Amino acid sequence: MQISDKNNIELLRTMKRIRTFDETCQKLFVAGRIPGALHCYTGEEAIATGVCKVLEPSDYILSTHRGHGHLIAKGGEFKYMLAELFGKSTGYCKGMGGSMHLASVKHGILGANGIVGGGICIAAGVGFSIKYQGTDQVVVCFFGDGGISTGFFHEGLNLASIHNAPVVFVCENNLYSISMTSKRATGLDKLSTRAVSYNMPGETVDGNDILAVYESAYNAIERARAGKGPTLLEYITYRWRGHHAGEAGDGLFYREKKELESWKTKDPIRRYQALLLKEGKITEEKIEKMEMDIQQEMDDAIEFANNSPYPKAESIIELSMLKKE
Amino acid sequence: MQISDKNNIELLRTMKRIRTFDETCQKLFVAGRIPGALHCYTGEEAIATGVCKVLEPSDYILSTHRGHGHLIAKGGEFKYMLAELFGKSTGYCKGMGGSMHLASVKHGILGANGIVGGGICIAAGVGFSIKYQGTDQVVVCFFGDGGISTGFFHEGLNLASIHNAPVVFVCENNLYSISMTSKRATGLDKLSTRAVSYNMPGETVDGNDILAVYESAYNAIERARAGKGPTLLEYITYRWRGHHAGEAGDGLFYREKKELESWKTKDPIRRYQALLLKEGKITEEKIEKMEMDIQQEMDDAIEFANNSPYPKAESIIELSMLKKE
Amino acid sequence: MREITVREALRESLRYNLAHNDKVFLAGEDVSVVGGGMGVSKGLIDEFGEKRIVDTPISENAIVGLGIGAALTGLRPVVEIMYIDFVTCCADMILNQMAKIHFIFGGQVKVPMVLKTVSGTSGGNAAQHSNNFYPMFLNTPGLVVMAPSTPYDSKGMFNMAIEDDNPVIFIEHKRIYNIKGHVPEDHYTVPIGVADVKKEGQDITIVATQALVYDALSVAEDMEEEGISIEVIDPRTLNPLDKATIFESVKKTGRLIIADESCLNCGFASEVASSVAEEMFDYLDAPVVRIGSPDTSAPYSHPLELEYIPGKEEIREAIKKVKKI
Amino acid sequence: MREITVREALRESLRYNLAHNDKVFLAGEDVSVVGGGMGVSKGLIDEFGEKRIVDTPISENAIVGLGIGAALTGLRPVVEIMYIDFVTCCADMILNQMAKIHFIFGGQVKVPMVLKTVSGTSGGNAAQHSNNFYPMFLNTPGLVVMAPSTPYDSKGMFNMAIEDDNPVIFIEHKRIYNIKGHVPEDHYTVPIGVADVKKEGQDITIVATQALVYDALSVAEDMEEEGISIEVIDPRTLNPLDKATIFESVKKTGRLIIADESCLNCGFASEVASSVAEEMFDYLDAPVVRIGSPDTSAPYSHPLELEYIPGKEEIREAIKKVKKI
Ligand SMILES: Cc1ncc(C[n+]2csc(CCOP(=O)(O)OP(=O)(O)O)c2C)c(N)n1
Ligand SMILES: Cc1ncc(C[n+]2csc(CCOP(=O)(O)OP(=O)(O)O)c2C)c(N)n1
Ligand SMILES: [Mg+2]
Ligand SMILES: [Mg+2]
Repeated sequence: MQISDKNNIELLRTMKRIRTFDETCQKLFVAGRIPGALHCYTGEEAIATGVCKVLEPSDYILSTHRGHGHLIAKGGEFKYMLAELFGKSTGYCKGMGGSMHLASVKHGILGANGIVGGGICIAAGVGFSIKYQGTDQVVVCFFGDGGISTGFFHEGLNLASIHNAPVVFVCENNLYSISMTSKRATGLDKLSTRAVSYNMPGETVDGNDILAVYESAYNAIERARAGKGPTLLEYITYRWRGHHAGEAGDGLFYREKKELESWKTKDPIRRYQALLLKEGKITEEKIEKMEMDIQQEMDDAIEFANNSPYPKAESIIELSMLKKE
Repeated sequence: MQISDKNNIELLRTMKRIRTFDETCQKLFVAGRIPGALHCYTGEEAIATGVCKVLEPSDYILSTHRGHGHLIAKGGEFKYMLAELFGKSTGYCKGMGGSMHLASVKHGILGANGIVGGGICIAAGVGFSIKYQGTDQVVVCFFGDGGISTGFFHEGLNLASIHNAPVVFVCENNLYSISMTSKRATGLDKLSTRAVSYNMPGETVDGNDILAVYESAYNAIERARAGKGPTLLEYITYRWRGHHAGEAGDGLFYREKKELESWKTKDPIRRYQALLLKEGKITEEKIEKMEMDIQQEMDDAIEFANNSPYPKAESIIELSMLKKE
Repeated sequence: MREITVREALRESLRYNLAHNDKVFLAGEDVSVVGGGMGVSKGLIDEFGEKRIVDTPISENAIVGLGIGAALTGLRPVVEIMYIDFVTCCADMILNQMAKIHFIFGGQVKVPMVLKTVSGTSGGNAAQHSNNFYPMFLNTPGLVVMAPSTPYDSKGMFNMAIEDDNPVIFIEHKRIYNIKGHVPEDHYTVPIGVADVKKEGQDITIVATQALVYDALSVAEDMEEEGISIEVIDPRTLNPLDKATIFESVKKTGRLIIADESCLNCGFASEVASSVAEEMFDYLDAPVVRIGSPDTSAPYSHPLELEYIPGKEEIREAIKKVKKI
Repeated sequence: MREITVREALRESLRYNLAHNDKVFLAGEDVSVVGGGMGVSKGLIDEFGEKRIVDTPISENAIVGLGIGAALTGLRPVVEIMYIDFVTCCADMILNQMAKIHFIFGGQVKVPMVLKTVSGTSGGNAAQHSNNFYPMFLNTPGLVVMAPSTPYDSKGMFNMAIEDDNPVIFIEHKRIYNIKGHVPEDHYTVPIGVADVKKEGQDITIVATQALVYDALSVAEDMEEEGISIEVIDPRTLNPLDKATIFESVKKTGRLIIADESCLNCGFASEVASSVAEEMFDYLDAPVVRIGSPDTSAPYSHPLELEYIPGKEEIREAIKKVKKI
């Protein structure tokens, strides 16, 4: 699959932006600056990046509790995201939602979800709606390997299938749902096997190989856009951090250090960067500049979030129900 | 597969008993003698009969809203069943449950269920419990083609699978869930395809062929009993009556008369009776005697149910919560 | 003046909205040929076709997800959950998604959908088809909850439910579908959160909902002969609740009975009773009396079911309790 | 006297019951190495192994189904739903199955299981992890609902929950796990349906639950200085409710405040307030006051969350409202 030089650089930049954002958030969390539950995407950046790169601005995504990467890849801006995590009124959700409910509807980001699998049936509904309205949009629904055991998965994929709806279901299999391995939770070697139950194609792909992700997502998304129906994609990956930012020792009390170390050698960013360097598509200097820009963006976001006001107490009531104008 | 002469006769008798019971209930319903929702099993008798014939008295079943056949085949008696349908205190559930909650725990019948798919996760729990306690029991879980679209199906089969629990999942595909065809609801030609998702064997069998039902059930149940885990069986069949006894014209406003007629020619009872007659395993006289006995049992049950008292109003309160003795 | 039934009034509203707004569609189990659980949409499939009248599999999560996804992307879905008993099968989609999305996204989107369903104990449907589960919708902020009693209100409120931008739970009642009353042929709406005084009176206030409105009116009429003047208030919208109208009445009568079919413990009657005990204490001349389903499951047996359903008898007893001595 | 935390007290009870009754097992998401959502079962896997401490997939229906199936067949399961927010994902298994089976089977079986979960708003977990969904358990007959506040009660009530033959919902609270108090090392039980007067007083009765017990006690202490004597009653079991103790207290004080964290509309405070307004009206000298979470979703933003959580401030204001002038 041919990718333009510009897009090659963009893929690298997006992965790095995600990495920077979440690694910064992890630190801010430990420093007590971010409350609640924060789930870092470190190590899994290639999936959101590769998938969302294929999408048009008017396409939709449904995200998860581990959703920062999806948002960034779909156009979310650091400063409004971080302001949200700081609980400020300038955040995407005015400080009402936080990490688990991040959404930017104007970017087609129909929300992270604190309920595992909670977005899957909604995505089927979005797919139905696109077909109903006759546009050529597509919706991508992210969920984890843990999400595949929920009833939502079953009902949602079935509904999308029988309506031949333009939905791409993306299972991010990072091998664990908290401490439970996906193998123990399902008995399956490949979760994409389950596509058969819904009469749709299923594919298992190396989720740390950005080009493989991009290509498989491209095929599934174009298939959906062409009216050929939904697909189930499984991307194998690994999270470097604990299940949530507050978890002790990066979750090494239920997984082996060796395992984590070996996955770190499969870092999707370093892997892709090395390739681009090797192929002469980027230079060390350009990378350095890219990283500096990203750091600047991050620093600006922190400043923006810091300087933003908290929402007023009344907004709780204002938002509780829509009033008739 | 060899079946003893005695068992051949028993299979026929059980099918005829189920037919008589439900056809009588249909009439009693129309006559206003049975309230509530009554779902007749007419046309589907071979499934309950063939499956339950393989079971031991100590084995368990979980049944459905269309459950009379399962109960009769597992040892339920007409009189206590009918008393329940009449809402009498002598009924299996003291008149508290009616058709949709018929249960006889001493027969291992852990209940019909008014919630489609409601028994599936409970069956997985029973299977877990059998394994936990180390007995060699088996649990059979019945559900309809409609039940296969519920989240319960997905969660329950997965749980049973990862515990390698002795559960046999029996999908009675009578082609419709009320008016929705199973093909329209799933897009699948064979619902047993879904077994793949749970790493268990799946098989689609002619549900109107009692010998085929018996054999497939035998294999699955023995497999479970031997500790080899769960199976998903799909039996293709057809209901002759409306979705419920009160539905207009046997549901012919959403299905074709031609279709119904063609399925009536596949009557599991006449088919098997003809075979037994042909093979000289039964005589016309014996069949006549059998039918008279069954009619007598039915008449006795009506008398018993008629003459039984209604439960006392206090029993509602007594049953609402267990008191410490 | 034209008189039609509650069922016809609802159908008329559905038909009007389908005809005048192509963003409106109806989805649910067997909503097409069968007309849904209670025949409300019967015939609409012939006028509007499969695109607008969408049969779904037995997947309550997917049904609500379909509504949410469509509402988020510009449509105005009406989804049906066949019985309120089955909202348990999609409680997360209702309580954590549909109810909360507007709030947690900080007001970025609205979720203009209607979930219609039916409540009430009747006809021996037994415990799993006799629940009045709406207090959970009142206890979960974010949902408009409507529960009309008359044909006039049914049409006007259903029109309002579709017009309103909040997610609306629209509760029909099993025992009143065939009640007739005047319904204008023209389009009109009944405003949200406005109670209706169904009968004026001076001595006792009865706040009654759905079927109990008729029982209250009937008892009130009898009481006129005994010289007791009863005011019957139908809140119509259970959330937001028109407390002002109720309080005004209590100010006048000093006596309050609440008659609502949900179970007593934390039911709707508790909310009204405690609001009055908090805010109108000084005006109360007698203890408030709550009437509701008793705190046990609904029994199947006919005579017990009659005891179980709250009605005129309970209202008469309540009047004895609160009336001026 | 030995002092341990609520968390340790719960673990001690679990350990005791696992050690003394091999029919007891614990199942839920990440209950083994992680110790479940709140670390209660941490370490038990080392003592009791995988047979007794069972990690499950993210399948809440299957978790409750596992419990029901096991309870029906002779075991005494304890299942954990990680947060009470997720009971929406298995509401049918709880409200239509677990709660009703004993009743609808006419008392043939008991369902001796414990469903433990955690409630309460805290730490920026936002709207989908801050629900207090237990009023739906109170509105559904058939469930014992426990909600202890102290380490002593936690151990004694958990022991009781396992011993009792009813299905029990056992609600822990996020903000009190680390509170310490005296807990005997010996085995003991706290009876069901018996409230505890945590502090005696003469002027005002406060019925408070879980975290609010501590707030009420703290405010009550302050009030002593102002010469107001407050009685604090902890109902401990929310269903069946010890109305006698509450009524006795109201008889004495004539003034009632209820402080419970569930949302006000149809919440637990409504039940207590309306019971008193019905049955103790003549003893009331002032309006009752309900304290609960406001009727909006829980906001993420820290300062708003603090406003949202009911506590001492609300209690103080309530006292102002009801106190003798
Ligand atoms: C319905 C539901 N059950 C349980 C949880 C608690 N929980 C939050 S994240 C998580 C694990 C999710 O695993 P997975 O889907 O694999 O996503 P990952 O965290 O690995 O990205 C669990 C159990 C929840 N949020 N929702
Ligand atoms: C969860 C749930 N949704 C809907 C219903 C209403 N309902 C009762 S039976 C039925 C159809 C069931 O179809 P299937 O499972 O194929 O069984 P069949 O009636 O064909 O034997 C429906 C929709 C229900 N009882 N439970
Ligand atoms: Mg995972
Ligand atoms: Mg069927």
